[in-house]
Amino acid sequence: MNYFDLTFYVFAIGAVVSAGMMVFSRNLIYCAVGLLFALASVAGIYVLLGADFLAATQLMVYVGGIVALLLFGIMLSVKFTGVELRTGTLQMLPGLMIAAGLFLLLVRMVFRTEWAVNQPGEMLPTTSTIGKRIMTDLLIPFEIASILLLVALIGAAYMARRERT
Amino acid sequence: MIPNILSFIVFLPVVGMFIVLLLPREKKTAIKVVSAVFTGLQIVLAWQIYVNFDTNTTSMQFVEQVKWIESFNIWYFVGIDGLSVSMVLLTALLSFIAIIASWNIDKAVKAYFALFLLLDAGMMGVFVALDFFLFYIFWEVMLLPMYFLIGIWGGPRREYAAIKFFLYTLLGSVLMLLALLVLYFNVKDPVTGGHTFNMLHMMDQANHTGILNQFNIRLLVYAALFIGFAIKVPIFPFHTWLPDAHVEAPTPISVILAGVLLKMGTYGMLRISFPILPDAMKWEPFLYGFVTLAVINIVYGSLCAMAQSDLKKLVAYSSIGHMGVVLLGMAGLTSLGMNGAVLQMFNHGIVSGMLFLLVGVIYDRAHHREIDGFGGLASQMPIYTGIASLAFFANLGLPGLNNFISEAFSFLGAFGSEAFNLKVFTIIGTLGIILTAGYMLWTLQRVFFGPLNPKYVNMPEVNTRELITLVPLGVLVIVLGVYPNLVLNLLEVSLNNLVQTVLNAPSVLLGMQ
Amino acid sequence: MIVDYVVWIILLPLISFTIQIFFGKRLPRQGDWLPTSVMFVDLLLALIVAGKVFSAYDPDFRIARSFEWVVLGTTTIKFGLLIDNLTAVMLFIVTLVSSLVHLFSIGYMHGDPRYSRYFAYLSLFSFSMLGLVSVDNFLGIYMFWELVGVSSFLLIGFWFEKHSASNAAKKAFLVNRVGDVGMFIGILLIFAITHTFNFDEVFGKIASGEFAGALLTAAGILIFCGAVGKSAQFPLHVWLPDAMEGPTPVSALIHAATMVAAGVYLVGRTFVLYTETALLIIAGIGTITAFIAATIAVVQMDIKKVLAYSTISQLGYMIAALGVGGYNAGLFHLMTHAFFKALLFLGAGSVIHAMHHEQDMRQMGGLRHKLPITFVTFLIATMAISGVPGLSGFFSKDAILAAALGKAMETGTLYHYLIFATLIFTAGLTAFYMFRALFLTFYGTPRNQEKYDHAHESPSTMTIPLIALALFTVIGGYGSWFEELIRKPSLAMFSTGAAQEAAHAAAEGAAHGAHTIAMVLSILFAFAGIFIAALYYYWNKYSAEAVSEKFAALYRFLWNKWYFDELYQATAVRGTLLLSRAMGWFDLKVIDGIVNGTARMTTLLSFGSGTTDNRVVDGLVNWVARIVGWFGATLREIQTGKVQAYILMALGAFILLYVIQLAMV
Amino acid sequence: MEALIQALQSQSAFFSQFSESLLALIFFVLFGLLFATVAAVCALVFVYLERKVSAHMQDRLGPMEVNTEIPVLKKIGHGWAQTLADAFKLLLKEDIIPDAADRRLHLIAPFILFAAVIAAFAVMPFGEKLVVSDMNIGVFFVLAITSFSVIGVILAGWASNNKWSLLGGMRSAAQIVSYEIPNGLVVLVIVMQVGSMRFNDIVIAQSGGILNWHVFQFFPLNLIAFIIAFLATLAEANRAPFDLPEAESELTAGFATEYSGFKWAIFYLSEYANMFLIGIFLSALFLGGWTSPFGSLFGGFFDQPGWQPIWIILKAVAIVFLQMWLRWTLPRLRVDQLMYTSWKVLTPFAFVAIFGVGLWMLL
Amino acid sequence: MMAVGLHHFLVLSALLFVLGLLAVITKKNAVTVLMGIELILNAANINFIAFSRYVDTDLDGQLFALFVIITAAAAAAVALAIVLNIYKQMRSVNLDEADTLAG
Repeated sequence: MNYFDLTFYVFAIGAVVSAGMMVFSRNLIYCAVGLLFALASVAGIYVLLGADFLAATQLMVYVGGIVALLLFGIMLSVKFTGVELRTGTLQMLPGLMIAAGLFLLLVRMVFRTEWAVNQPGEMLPTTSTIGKRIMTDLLIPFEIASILLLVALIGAAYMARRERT
Repeated sequence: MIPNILSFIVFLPVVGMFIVLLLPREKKTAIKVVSAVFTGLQIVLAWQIYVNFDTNTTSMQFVEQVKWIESFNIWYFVGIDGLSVSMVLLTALLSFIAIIASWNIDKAVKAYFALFLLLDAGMMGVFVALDFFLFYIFWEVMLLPMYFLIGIWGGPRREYAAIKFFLYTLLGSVLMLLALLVLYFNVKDPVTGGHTFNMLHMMDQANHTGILNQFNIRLLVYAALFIGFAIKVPIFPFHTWLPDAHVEAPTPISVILAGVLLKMGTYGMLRISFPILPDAMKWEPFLYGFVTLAVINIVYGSLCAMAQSDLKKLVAYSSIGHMGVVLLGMAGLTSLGMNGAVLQMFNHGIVSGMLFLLVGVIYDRAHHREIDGFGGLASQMPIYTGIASLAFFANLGLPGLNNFISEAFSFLGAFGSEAFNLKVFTIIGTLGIILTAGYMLWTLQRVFFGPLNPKYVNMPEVNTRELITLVPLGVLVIVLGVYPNLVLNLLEVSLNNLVQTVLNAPSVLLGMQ
Repeated sequence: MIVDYVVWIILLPLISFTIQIFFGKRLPRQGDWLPTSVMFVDLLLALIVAGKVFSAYDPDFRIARSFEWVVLGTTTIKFGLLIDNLTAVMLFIVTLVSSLVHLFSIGYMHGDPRYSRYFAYLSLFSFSMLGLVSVDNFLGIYMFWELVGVSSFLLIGFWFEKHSASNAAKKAFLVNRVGDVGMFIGILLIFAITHTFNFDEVFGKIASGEFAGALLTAAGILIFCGAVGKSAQFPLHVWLPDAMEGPTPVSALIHAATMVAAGVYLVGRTFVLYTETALLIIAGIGTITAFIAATIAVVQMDIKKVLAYSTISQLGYMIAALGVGGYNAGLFHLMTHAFFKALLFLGAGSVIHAMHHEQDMRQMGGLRHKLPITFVTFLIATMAISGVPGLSGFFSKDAILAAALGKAMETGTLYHYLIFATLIFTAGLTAFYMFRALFLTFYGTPRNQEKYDHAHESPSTMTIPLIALALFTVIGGYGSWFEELIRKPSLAMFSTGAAQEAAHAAAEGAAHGAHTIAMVLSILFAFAGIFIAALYYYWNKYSAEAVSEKFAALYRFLWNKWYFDELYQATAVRGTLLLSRAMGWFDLKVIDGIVNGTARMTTLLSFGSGTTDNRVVDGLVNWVARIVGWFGATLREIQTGKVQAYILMALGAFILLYVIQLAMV
Repeated sequence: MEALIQALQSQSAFFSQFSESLLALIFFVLFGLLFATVAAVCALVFVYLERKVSAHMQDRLGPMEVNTEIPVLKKIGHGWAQTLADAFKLLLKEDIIPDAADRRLHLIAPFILFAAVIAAFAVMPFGEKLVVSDMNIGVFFVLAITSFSVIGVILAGWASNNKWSLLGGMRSAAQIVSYEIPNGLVVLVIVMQVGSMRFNDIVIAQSGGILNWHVFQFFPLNLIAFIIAFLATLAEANRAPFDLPEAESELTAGFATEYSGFKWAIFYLSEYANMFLIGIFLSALFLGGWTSPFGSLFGGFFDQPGWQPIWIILKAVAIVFLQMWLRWTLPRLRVDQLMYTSWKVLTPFAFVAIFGVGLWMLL
Repeated sequence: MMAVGLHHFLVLSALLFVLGLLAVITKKNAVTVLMGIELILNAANINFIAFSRYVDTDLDGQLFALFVIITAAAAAAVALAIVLNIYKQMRSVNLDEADTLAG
């Protein structure tokens, strides 16, 4: 139980508990908060895996962007003042069964597969490597992704705007 | 130095096109600004190319070579030498200026600029492609936007002109395609031994195999290529699309047509016909036929220009005459003539662009182009008259302005040719100098001099936007007239090499027919 | 050092042109002071250059400096300056006349709406002319040659609102262009053979015999074509009289000292290029020009037209002089003529200015009382051009006649005697028509009292140039420096062999013998001409009208200038236009007609195939589409529409499949 | 941190008897407390400063009376203990939670906000060595971690179950999200020039005197970038003239309306800590960080490491002063003007700066 | 308990994945479904990064994760806009009421 393991368990338990809170809570805001902490914990997991840049990106995009967006979405799509922000569930039982089945399958696969594990190396700063890769051999995906973002930006803004009367 | 600069300069307009397509159609200014920014960036890139261009080597520069369609051995292969770099610079410059000149386009702005940018990409591509297939694709890519640009935004007879332009050019393309296929199947890749579209491989006579070793086949291929390119130049019997297309096209498109598209014909000859089939080029019936057509172009074009009453048509025919000078300069196979010819391509691009812009200026104000319908504009529009005189005098080959040097070099080169006796042709060609002076001055007199036509007492002077388009060209006219080395330095080494290659190419194949 | 001065002499007017054309209107006094003072600075510099050049007092003095302008492969094109005695003289003449014309113009053009533009053009003209006399190669001289043409176009057509002015400008440029193309072809020929443009190198090739024979003759004649155009020689002289449509100071500048002199200068500069055959042609053309122009001048009534034809005639003299080998005489006359013809034009300008832009001599008369300074200076110039002894014109004209006679005596051919006879007769004619003009203008009674009453002497900016030029007209012919310094260039200068030196020395000797005869004859003819003019127009013993009625046919022929304009209009101009129209028609109807015909054929064909396509092929396609539609309609019933149900189903299926797969393995 | 623990363990017998993870845990807590305290003290100082600055700008004296009874400190005067007294008052106040509020979220929201700000201090370079964690993605980390504050604000607004709170919260969140964009873009301008996101690299790139500060490089692009960054951070901190979410006249106190006592103090504290954070952040990016403005003048005397925290704190205080100055000078913006400024003014200019600097570096 | 290695991360990822999936298939509210999707994506990212650390020493996995994050952001924005449009149309975001796809 060293420093690394401790941190892992802290974040892993945080992530799972938060995710559970997200799934099983009936209050929409609590769902969002659960997601928030789950995502933040995942960012911690990233740091443990040596992906410092990604961790920061995770925080920036998910926490500052997506979760905030979802909160806005909730607040704009529900008549919220004075009303409980509740969400019902449906097909809970079949859902749980399927989920459990899938989890078992996944775990089986994880332990059955012979992973070609290498000894993890030194944790080096990744930012410049990522930047160089993006600007060279991954330029096309990068550009496509930027166009996708632009399209999403414009499309979302267009769809969400008020209809002209 | 930017890596892959040629790809950037070719595909930048495409990016611009997509952005323009994504803008809403009401945002006219935004569309125009985006187009201007992208063509402006193109100029920045062209400047980079100009600065980084090595003028001391004959080999291709800024080369990018990527396998594209493996099964046919087609490559994305681009690169430029002195011949192409001048055309790349010209294209970048004129595209930007044409965009600025398009500012008052009001009909379907979005489509116009999108098509224009596509056209721009096509033109750039033609000048940088080194794979024949790629060249052909760019050649065709350019065709369609041009068709729409003339057919939608043109004058009253635009549909007719557009279809004529399209069919004519398509005919040329078909012939070129035939030649392309013959070459493809009969040139072997020196590395793999398979078929190849690589122009540099095609230029090496040692790679020619199969029926390409039969002289009459070579002549046929050359003739097909020649007609394909001749339509674009255009050379005498194939020129009638040009007056119609020029007259009906909107001003900026005329600028592009005269400034860049016509050069593709001669560019194609210098890039493809001459080095790949030098012996066919040097075959005397072909060569003298070529020169005869060149001289006919000069004299006939000038005479036809003199007969026109429509100002734009006059300029169009004058282009035919000037392209004749280019052909004459090329034919002599002397370094002087070749350099003069390519410089003339560049200069004619600038001057004819300027002339079309000038015609556009008064057309916008008077809504007609009848030469006799004007008169005395000099007292009403002095600045305009000054710039117009500059362009007119440049066009008639006044020393100190750019056209003089290139025309003089072309004539000198042809006259002094040691490989062929072109003296008589050249002397007939010099008649063009008088005729050009005749119609240019006559036009100058009828439009600008004499008492002011009372209809145009309130004709507004040329405005700032028009000045932005005209002044850079005017400055180039003077600068290149005084110091042609700015362009000649780029050309010299490559063209001398081309001349030597063609001259030294063995004619032994003659015996194999 | 000298070259630097010359560079500045050339560049200064260019700079002032640039400033004037862009900012002239905004400068104080519309900037007229700038080009004027620049020209005076130029004059000063030209004097310094002349001083430095002449102080060497060496007929073979030359300085050349050039730089590589364009290098293409094996071809190097150099551009540079060549300064010898001739250039120094020319620089002086050009700057002198030009500066005086600038000064004169300040008064003459006062109040013109394009006053600043006018001075800009003058500067451009001076620049071109100065460049022309200083460059050292054919290409350069051709370039400046054309620039001179353009600036004269601009100046002649300065009052472009007048149709006649813009026509004259166009005519001048085009006629010049015809000559220029000849010259261009000549240059092509020279370059094709010698691979250089440089004068000295070309001459060197001639001297070494590399360039000789018929080609050399052809090259000489072609180069001479340029001179024919620019110096208004027969048959291309028609532009010059029309060019009088420009402002009068411009006429003085262009037609007295500079542009027209360029042709003579060109022949002088490239003298070694001309073979004997070429020289014969040159002499003939010069003589014909001198005679034709003089006869026309006799009947003209417009004071400027008289001067114009006299210019053509005098230029004919110079060319003829060069043609007969009177190299020095021709160029000497070029200089003196520059002085007195500029003076005549400016004097005429002063008269016209005084008469409120009236040019017809029939409206003048008795003006000597009103315009004393103009009258005196005009009189001096008239005497000079007529060949009254003691004035500069006498010396130079006498030298020409002597050269012609000398050549005739040397060769003994009828051709050369004829030349001499024509020239001497023309000298008499010259005296006659010049004094005719003088008497009509300044003597007698005023024929238009109203204009006479309003006439007044010109301001000092206009009279000072007159006086200055009159001074030069008087003293210009004295001294032997010109004869000693401007020597006929021989091939020997350009080669090592000195074989031809002797032959030339002999010719000079023969010419000396002819000098006395020529002088006597010339004085005789001059005074005869003056006397006859006085009979008709001063003493009014005889009526000119009576004579003109008596020889009505001849009079009409001369009045219409030998019908040259009509002839050219009917042949060259109309011919070209007709041809161009025919070509235009051919292009539109025949070539385009073929194209359109092909298109129509294709359309018909495509229509047929289109119909087939619609009926047969498309029917099949529609049928297939209908079947597919039916299947779709049947299958859509399965959907529930809830996304989550779909996902659940998919996952369930996935797990099921996975388990089955596990079981099977 | 890890290195520090290992060093301690190998050096001292006292530390080696504990396990590594325990030590790590303890150190985390210790550092957290330390920074919270430092931030709190800073905030106290700034609250006092703001009062004094605003007072003097309005030509009055501000707090003068509360000086404590301690003999020596009393001499200082000028009401120096006013904020201390206020702090005690707030701590001792009753913690009121509205009936309809969501108790858990109401409690957690101010701490999310506070944590976001304090966490960012972990990478702030107070000196070349004086930095808790000199990450190689420092700048990015700051941008990322401060985005937590949006969540805090929204949750605070929602949890209060009050219209003003909610509107204030949402306005504030929208504002922060909008202004993060120009801010992120101009930060990129600097990162592009330095080629590193490590704060110390950025600061070292500016060493050598005032002329090497980034704000004067690539004139005027970096100046534009600095102005954009200043305005954007100002807006992110919800300071005047961008204080719409807390506009007293419209929304009483925005998302903090229903807060009082200690939780309200946390909000207050994080605002001032945030101001200080911005001061350090901007001075590190644009104004040379802990380097002296004199370069090698005075024989490099001011460049000695001892001066580093003094310089950066001076610069930060200057920026904080500027923020206060603006607050008491400019009127508040309208909502549409606010969004207009971000999207149509700052963002385009930020792009211009990026593009310009890029082109400049390229050519 | 064995030292934390690849398997730990994979199991964690699987757990998060399943939880996300559960949210997707059981929640009525469209926004919560979106949350579930984000969780699933994060689970996938953990896998990518874990493999990039333990199996492939290159950064390919991290880069892939980066692109996933980018795409997720775009997806969230568009999805939310769609949800708002659905709300505008139906005054509800409950997915069981949105069944116009039913044939």
